[in-house]
This record gives sequence, structure tokens and C-alpha cells, in this order.
Amino acid sequence: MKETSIVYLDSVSKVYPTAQGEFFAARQVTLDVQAGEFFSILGSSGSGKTTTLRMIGGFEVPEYGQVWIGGEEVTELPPYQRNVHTVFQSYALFPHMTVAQNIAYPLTIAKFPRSEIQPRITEALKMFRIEGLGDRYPAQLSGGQQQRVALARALISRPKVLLLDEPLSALDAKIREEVRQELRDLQHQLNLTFIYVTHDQEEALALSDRIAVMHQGKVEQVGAPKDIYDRPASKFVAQFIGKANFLSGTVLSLAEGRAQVQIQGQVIEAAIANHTPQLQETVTLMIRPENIKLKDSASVPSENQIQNSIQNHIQGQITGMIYVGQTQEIQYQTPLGQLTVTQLGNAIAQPENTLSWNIEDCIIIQPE
Amino acid sequence: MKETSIVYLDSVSKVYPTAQGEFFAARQVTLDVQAGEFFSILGSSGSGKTTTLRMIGGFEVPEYGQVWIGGEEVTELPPYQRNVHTVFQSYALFPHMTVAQNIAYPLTIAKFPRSEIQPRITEALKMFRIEGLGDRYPAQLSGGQQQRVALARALISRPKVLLLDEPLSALDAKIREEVRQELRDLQHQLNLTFIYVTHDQEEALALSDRIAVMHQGKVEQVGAPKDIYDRPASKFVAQFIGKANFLSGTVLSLAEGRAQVQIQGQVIEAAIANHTPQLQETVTLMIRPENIKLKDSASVPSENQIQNSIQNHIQGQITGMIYVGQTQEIQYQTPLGQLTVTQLGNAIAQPENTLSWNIEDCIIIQPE
Amino acid sequence: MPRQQPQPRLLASWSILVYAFLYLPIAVLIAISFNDSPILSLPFKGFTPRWYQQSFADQALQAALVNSLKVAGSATLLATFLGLLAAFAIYRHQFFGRNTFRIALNLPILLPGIVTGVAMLAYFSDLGWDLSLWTVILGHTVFGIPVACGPILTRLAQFPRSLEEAAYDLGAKPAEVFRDVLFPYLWSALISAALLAFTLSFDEVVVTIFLTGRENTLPMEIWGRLRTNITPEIAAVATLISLVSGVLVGLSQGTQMNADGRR
Amino acid sequence: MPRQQPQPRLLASWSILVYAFLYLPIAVLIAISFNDSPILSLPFKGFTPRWYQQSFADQALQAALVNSLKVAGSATLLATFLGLLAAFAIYRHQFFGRNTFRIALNLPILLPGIVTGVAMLAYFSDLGWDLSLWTVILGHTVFGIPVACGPILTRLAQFPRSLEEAAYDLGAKPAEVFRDVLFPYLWSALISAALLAFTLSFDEVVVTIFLTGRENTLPMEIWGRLRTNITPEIAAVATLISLVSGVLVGLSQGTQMNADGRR
Repeated sequence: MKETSIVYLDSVSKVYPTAQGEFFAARQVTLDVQAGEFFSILGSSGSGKTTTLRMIGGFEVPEYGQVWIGGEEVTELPPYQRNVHTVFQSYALFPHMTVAQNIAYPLTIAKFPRSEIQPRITEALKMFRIEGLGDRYPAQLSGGQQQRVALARALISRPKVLLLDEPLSALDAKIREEVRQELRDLQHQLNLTFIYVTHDQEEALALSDRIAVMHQGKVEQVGAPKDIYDRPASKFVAQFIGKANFLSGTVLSLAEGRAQVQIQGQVIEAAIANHTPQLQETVTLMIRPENIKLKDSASVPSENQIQNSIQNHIQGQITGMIYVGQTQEIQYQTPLGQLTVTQLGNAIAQPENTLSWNIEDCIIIQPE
Repeated sequence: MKETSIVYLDSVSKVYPTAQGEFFAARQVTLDVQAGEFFSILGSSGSGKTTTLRMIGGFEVPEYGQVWIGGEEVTELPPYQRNVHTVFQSYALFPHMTVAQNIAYPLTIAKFPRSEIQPRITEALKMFRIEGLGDRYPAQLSGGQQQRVALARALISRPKVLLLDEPLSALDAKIREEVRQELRDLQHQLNLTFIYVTHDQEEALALSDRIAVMHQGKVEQVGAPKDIYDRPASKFVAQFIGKANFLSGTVLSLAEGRAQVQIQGQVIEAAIANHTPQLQETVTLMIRPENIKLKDSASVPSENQIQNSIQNHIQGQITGMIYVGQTQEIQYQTPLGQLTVTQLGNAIAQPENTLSWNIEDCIIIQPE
Repeated sequence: MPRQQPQPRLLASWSILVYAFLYLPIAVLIAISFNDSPILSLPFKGFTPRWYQQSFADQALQAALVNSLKVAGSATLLATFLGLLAAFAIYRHQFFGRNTFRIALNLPILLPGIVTGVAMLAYFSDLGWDLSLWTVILGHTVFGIPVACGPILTRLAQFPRSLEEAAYDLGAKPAEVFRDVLFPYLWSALISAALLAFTLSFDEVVVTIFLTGRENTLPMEIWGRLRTNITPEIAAVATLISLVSGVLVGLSQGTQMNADGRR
Repeated sequence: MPRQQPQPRLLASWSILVYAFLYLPIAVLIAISFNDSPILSLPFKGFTPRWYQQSFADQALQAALVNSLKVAGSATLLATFLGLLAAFAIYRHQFFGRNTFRIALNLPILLPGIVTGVAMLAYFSDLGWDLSLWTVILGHTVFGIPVACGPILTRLAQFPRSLEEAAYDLGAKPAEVFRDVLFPYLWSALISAALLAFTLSFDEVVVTIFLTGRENTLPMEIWGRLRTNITPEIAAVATLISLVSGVLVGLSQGTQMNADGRR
């Protein structure tokens, strides 16, 4: 692993002394990133995601564990001896240098001959569509242009890995989506490895090949976007990425990836995902509000389908509705408890309804 | 209007001198807010929404126009002579006073007797569920608690109108939704008038009775949330609130709320909303991506339904897909141009499909 | 075993040298003040509290100290009040001329004391005023204002305008806003400003020489003695003055930083 | 017709009074320097450039000016360099002792000049050094360091750490980071610091009196003459010194503000 991954963190911890003892900004973080991957580290502020990125970049030296880049141990090497470049949240363009001087900096500092630098700058300016801006100073550029310059500067010396620390957070919401697509295309085109830190789950889901979700210094789950959204490992992940209904019940029986769970006297069937429960264990079930379908009370399944348990449908009464434009969130009071159902567009719910879902969409997760 | 509305702005403008001449932070803003309404002013930063709120609160005096509160002209009255209170974005709690002293401040300054203040403070602390915190200082409170104190302080002297300047923006995303609901309940319960400034369209849609959308100092549209989302007055509003597909075409014929529009040689039918076009006029059409339904190519309408024009369905080819968890955005190449379709949850589109929509969901808007 | 973080040793040793350079003379002075030798010099011949006892018993020094306290106390009050006004004026002029005001305020403190002294002497004699402790107080106020204004302005610049607006909004009139919101906020800065102005006034010599009548302040008394008989008693008094100055300045800066932290 | 915004008139008039109080003595001094009267006083009897001509021709004043420039120039270089070091030390010590360092740095500037003077005199005589312009330079450096450190530290505190990290990240070694990123950023603060240190050194009297040998600096020369013959020539020289000080301080603050604006 260490030798073949492009970036490998081997149980890395970063500790700060505080008045209350030691504070672990990152705790036994193990990650492996493959060449060509778009790998995101997702977490709220204080989750340790930036600390982790800074240990890869060489700005922090971990107290425990090892950092490997391109098959070599680099744990204690300074940033200028690592073949990874960072795009900072603030872009960190040098204010007293022109755009061209900024982009040329990695080559200038590596003492490339002038004749070799010039054509590469021209090429980079063209590639990032900032041809006319070579002589401007960073303060004269818009946010989006500054971001392009920062990218061009980080990529001019062709690093193995690009680290991006919330590169879109300083941009307007409207430009952000445009740049997001450009970033993804760039990574594909140049076949680069991106390690992308963000607190925005939508960004992470839309862009990444794989995501590591961090919480309180620890990695909670690593997986593909659909994996993490559909089969979250913990209640934290389920809540952090999207909205979720949680139910708490007791396991009655287990069988090939399924479990019968008793909730408030009702029995429903649930799928087993990352957490395999014991019989009689108290477990947490998760159903995404958009995976609950609404049917008229009239079209309930026939008696023999229902048998003794309710399995995956239930009667509910509307208690509230929130209109948020694209979707509508409807609150139901059901025998299982409060359930929220999300509907798209102008669909309107009948006052009383049957809620149903696919058994695969009701999964058992770790109770935090 | 001026006399019956609880707050009425009569063509109010706020002008700042700049090196380039005059800058209109607010330009001829006319708004009327009825008693008991939850009225939002929605706009991005620099749209003039906060300036407008500050003119109601008395922190800015407009250069032109009049401000009426409760049927009286108050344009030049200082804040301490207006019966409206503000909840500031930063909460603006007095750091050297305890929570109880903060909440009591409006009564203390109005020279209420001590014996009358005490029970009202106790009641307010209870109402906002901060009973135990009366002796703490603001710095010792969490963001959510500070917000409650700010609300309690603003409401203790029972103002006619409460002005709220992005009161949720300093809170964590998770707490925000909780507090949002509380705010709405509070407003209903006490039958208060709220004027609520925000840049978050979801917040405005979920909370408001009516919304005024501001852009570059001007009011673009005033209306109920569904009105503004479904029938935006301009391209700006359509883009700012949610996502939208825009098409540009020429009006061929007009009839009772409908128009035939020719786009790239195709003719489609569109509904007329706030903007009534002329024959041969070049107009902009808007379709929300979640209002486009997907059907298998097999189930297209029969020949006689289609007649000569395509009306409201079209063939398309998938060119891209973005997964964002709750929804999936699918890009289609169609004879009309690029169209984005939003689908909920795990629905998966077939590689080739027919896109269709209700004619009411395809509306003609002002081309900005 | 946790990995050790690298330390910036070179920088640390350089900066220790700089501080040593700054503090060595003071260290020597303190040593001399306890040295059992009648001349103002090292080497150290033994510890004695004699020079301190002698200075405490000195009648002329006591009188000078009282004068110094009178001058510094009055000048501090005046300078702090006027500095507060000046700080407000700069703070309120958000747009036009703000920087000009600020620079104009700082000029007098950086004018040579000798120029200020000559100028005020000429000014007072034109007005026909007799020189006394009062003229010294006015002279000290002139350079005390900019010094006092500094911390007040710094704190005022951090003042969240919304606090003031909230108070207005909740029904407070301008004077009440000042009393209930601004003053409590500025309190620590006022203390800090007063301590600074006091220290400067207490230590001043040049302007004082021009403006005083028959009464001597403490530094003037030392100054006078240095020309006639230089004894370690002077070192003892100088050490005491340093100690008081140090404590006052330390307090002043501590007050400021506490306020910053609490904010 | 646009509605007029209210103006804070009371505050404006008060603050004009404060500034008048600060500047009146200087105005009187300037008036006297052009007054056609051989005594150092008003009323104004007519305009004459005579006192300025006389001071320009004065050999002793010229020699004193050269000495002043030598001392101020050397002390400024030393103080700015050491102040930069001290600022770095404070800036890097993010956690432990940062505030202590900062206060320790500011103490010497607030010690009475008389204490610094006595202490350094005793120190140099212990070392067996002869008094000369060199000892004056060292003395001025002691209070120049904290003064020079101020603007550098202020600017350094605003320095976005990410710029430094970006340079490291892109392959620059520590010395190259300083040359390419930090130094260009600090440049304006260094100028500002040097101008301040120069002004203070150029104007200083008290420490100079203790530490100089036979050579006089310009303020010392004036000082000496004030005891013997007070002529309007002194007023002319004092006016010129004020002008130079004012311009230097104005330049220094202007440089700082420009840099702030550009950032």
C-alpha cells in the first residue's frame, strides 16, 4: 500500500498541547489515495480535514504515524522537498508580483532558464483562459481569475498531486458551480491526482471519485459518493451528508443481509449495510426522506402481503409542510414516529397517505 | 396604504457620494408590509436589502422618499423614537451586561420600576428556554443561546415590528434549521410582524408569507414564495431562486394566457406569467429542471397529439450527470438546446429519453 | 514516542541578544544601586541597602516627588479627557480627513521636547503667565494627549458599531448610549491611556526645565544633582523610578490585552 | 431635493479646540522666528528672514548638524535591523511568552531618558569606553529598537501566513521565502520604522548629554545656547527642526497607510 499509493497516510496523529491536556487535531488517520483519483476530505470546521491536508503538504509534522508520497516516506520533509503543490483557500497569490511572475515562480525558484520559462507561461495563461492578464497584479483580478492564477501556478511545475483547500469557498455561489465543473474537467484532462478539502457535501458528492468523511479528528467513513450517501457508516455521516429520518428499535431476527426490527410495537424490515447487529440489539435505522414514496390510502397492499408486520409501508398523518422551491418537505406523524418525506416540484400530498419505501433504502447504521 | 400598512416605504432612495458620482444603495424602493406578516427581503450582498432594513430601523435616513410605521411618517426619527426593534446579524449583545441585564435593557432605559421588570425577565427567560442563563455573560453562551437572548431583548418591550438582519447566518447549518422553525412558530404565536433580511433563498421560501427580491438596489419582485419560485418576474429572479433552464425564441401567436414560441426551428407552447409579450418579440422561456419529466422513447404521444409542433415534449440525449445525494442532475442535448433535468433519489435515466413538461411550467419571463 | 517539532533556534538566540542589549544598562544600574562603594561604578564590592535608605530620608527628594505626583496626576486627567475627545473626533470622521487628523495628532509627540519647551515658554511669556507647576502641567498635557489618544483610538476602532446601534434601537438616547455601552467598553483603554500619560509626565525632563518655576520635579532634582555630586543614591532613585515606570507600563499593556481577550 | 444628513457639530467644534491647543505653541514659535525683533517674544513687529539667514551661516550649527546626521543615520540602521529581528521573534512565538516579549520590548522606550542616560554612562565607564559619537549612537539605538519594532510588528501581524507557506510549497527555501515574499511585504514598514527612529534620534537631548564626548548634536547646541543668549535665531532653527520632524513623521505614517490600503 505505502509503496504503490500516490499518497498514503499511515495512522497519522497531530497533537496540540492545551490547558486541559492534549488535543488531537487528527487522530490515527489512515488514508490511501491512488494515482489519478479525485479524492475529497469532507468535514465541518474543526474536523481535522485541513490539518490532514497540511500534513500531506508538509506544513505540519505529525507527532505519530508516517506520511508517504509516491512510495517514499516524507513525514519530516519540508514543503519545498515534496512533489505536491497546494491551492490555498485564500489563493495566496504574491501581491507584489504580476500574474505572469506569480505563475513563473516555481520555475524561477528552480532556476529554469528564462528561455524555457517564457513559453510555458504563455501556454499556462492560454490553458487557463487568462491570456490578457499576465501583466496585472492579483489585486486587479476578480475572485474567479485569482483562482485560475493559483491553479496555473500550482500546476506549472507538473506536480504528482494537487492539494486543494476549499478552493471554491471564496467564490460567489453562481460562479462556484461553473468552476466546479472546470476543476473536474482539468483533473480528468491532465490525469492528475486531486486531494480536495471541503465542508460542502454537495461539492464533495458532485466532484469526487472517493470521499473521506472526517469528524473530530477521526475518519468516519471512506467510499464512493453513492456509497456514503446511500449506506452511511454512522449516524454522524448520515446527518452530515443530506437529510435523514432516524428510527430506533430492537432486532428480532436476522437473515441474509436483512433484519426484522421492532419499533414502537411495529415490525419493519431493514437492510444491513456497514454495521451488522446482534439479536435483541437496539439499533438505529435510517431512511432518506426522498426515498419514501407516497400512495393513496386506497392502494395499500392486500392483506396477505402485509401478513403480521408492516414491513415497509405505514399510514401517516401530515403535521407540517415546508416549501423550499425545488422540493417540498412534508412531516408525517406515523406509528413509528415523526417521518419527513421530500417531494420534488409541485407534487401535492393528500391529507392522509400511505408511506412506503424499498427495504434496501432502510438501513441499519451505527448509533454514533 | 401608508396609513393602514404597519410598515410602508414610499419610493425610498439611499444615495452615497463616490468618486464616480452617486451610488444608489437603494433606488425607489416601495414596499408595504401588513400587520402579522412574515415579510422577507431577499438579495445577495450589495443588493440593498440591509440598507432598506436600516432605513426602517432608523439607522439611515433616506435622501428621497418616506418611511411610514404604524400609519405615521418616521423618515427622520432616530431609532429610539421608533416602535420597531432589530435583531442584528452579530446579535449585538452588550458584553459587560449579564443575560438578564441585556434582556432588561429596553425596560431599564424606559425607566420601568424594578418590581415590574423582574417578573417580565423571568417570563422571557422561560419563554426562550434560557432559564438557567440569566447570570451568565454573553461570551459564555453558545451561538444559539446568544440568538435567543437577542430575540428576548428585542421582544421584551413588545414592539409592533421586529426587524431581523440575517439572524441565522452566524449559526451552524444543523442548528439553523431548528431555529428557523422556532422563529416561525414565535411569529405565529405572538402574532408579530417580522421583516426578515436574508441572502438564503431556501430560508426565505420556507419561512415567509411574502418575499421581496432585491437586486442592485431595486425591488425586482414581491410575492408569495410559490409565486416567486414558479412565476419569476425576471431572469435574475429565476436564477437567484433555484435553478432554471432558459430558452430564447420568437413569439408566433398569442392566445388566452398561452403563446406559441419558435425556438431553433421548433415550436413549443408556453404560459404567460408576469410579462405579456408582443407578436414576433424575442422572449426568454424558463423551465425548472425538476418540472421536466422523463419518459421512455416508446411511450411518446401518438401522431395526432403532436400535430405540427412539439408543444411540450422533446427527444434528448444525455451528455452529463451530476450526483448530489438527494437529487441527480442530468444534462440533455435536445433540439431546443441544453436542458438540465433534476431527479430525486436513486431514479436512473435511460440513455435516450423523451423530456416532457406541463405547459404551465414553461413560462415567459422578462429577459433581464 | 511522539515526534519532536523543530524549533527556530537561530532566531531565538538572536532575539535573546537583542533583549540583552536593551536591558544590560538597566541591570548595571540596579547592580550599582546595591553596590557597597561610594562611586557610581562596578565592580561589585558587596551588597548594601544604604543608598536606598539614604534616598528615602532625603527631604529634597521627597518634596520633588510630591511635585512630580501633582504634575503627573493633573496632566494625566487633562490629557486623558482631551485624548478621548480627539479619539472620538477621529473615529466619527469615517470618511474625509480621518488620516489627516490622526497624523496631526501624532506630530506633537514626535517634535523634539526642546522645540515644544521653547515654543511654550515663548507662548506663556507672551500671555504674561508666571512659570509654575501649572505651566508644567499644561506642557505635559500637550504631549500627553497623543499618548492617551493611542490606546483609546485602538479600542474604539474595534468597537462593534452594532452595539451602539442596538442601544439606540432599544430606546437609549445618545448620552445613555455613551454611559451604558461605549464607556464600559472603553474603560480598560482609558485606564491604559492614563497610565501611559502618567508615566511619560512623571519621567519628563526637557519640557519641564523650560516651564517650571522654583519647584523641582523628581527627574529635575536628579538632573540637578548629577552635575554636582554623582552618588549611588542617584542609582537607587533611578532604579525605583524604573520600577514604577515598568509596573505602570506593564499594567497599562496588560489592561489592554485583557480587554482584547475578553472582547 | 435630497434630504440632508445630520452632522455631528458639537464634536467637531470640541475637537478643533483640542487641535488648536496642541498647535498654538508651534504657531507662536513660527511667528517669532519671522518676527523683526531681537527678543524671543511677540507682538509681531514685521516680517524678516534675518534669523534664518543668520542660522544658515552659523559654523557651529553646521558642525552640530553634521554630527546629528551621523548619529541619527547610524542609530537608525542599527535600530531598524535589530527591531526587525525583535519583531520576528515576537511574531514567531505564537504561543508562549508572546505578550511578555512585546511588553519587555516596549519598556525601555518608556523609561525616563535620564535613567537610560545614567545607566548607560555607568555601563560604558565600567567597560572603559571613551565617550564619543559612538556611545551616543549606541544609546540612541537602545530606544530606537522598540520604536522601529512597532510598525514592523504591526505589518507582520497582518502578513497572511499562507503567502509564506505558498512560497515554501512552490519550492522556495527559507532564505528565498524571506527575499521573495516577506521582504517585499515588509518594505514599507521598514521605511516607516527607519523614519521614526531617525526622527527620535535626531531630536534627542537627555541621553545625548550623558553619552557625548566633545561633539555636540544639533539639539545639544541649541540647548547650550538657550542658557546664554536666547535669540530668535533659536526659534528659526527650532522651526526648521519641527518642519523636518513633521515631514519625516508624515512620510512614515503615509507609507504605512499606503501599504495598508494596497494590501
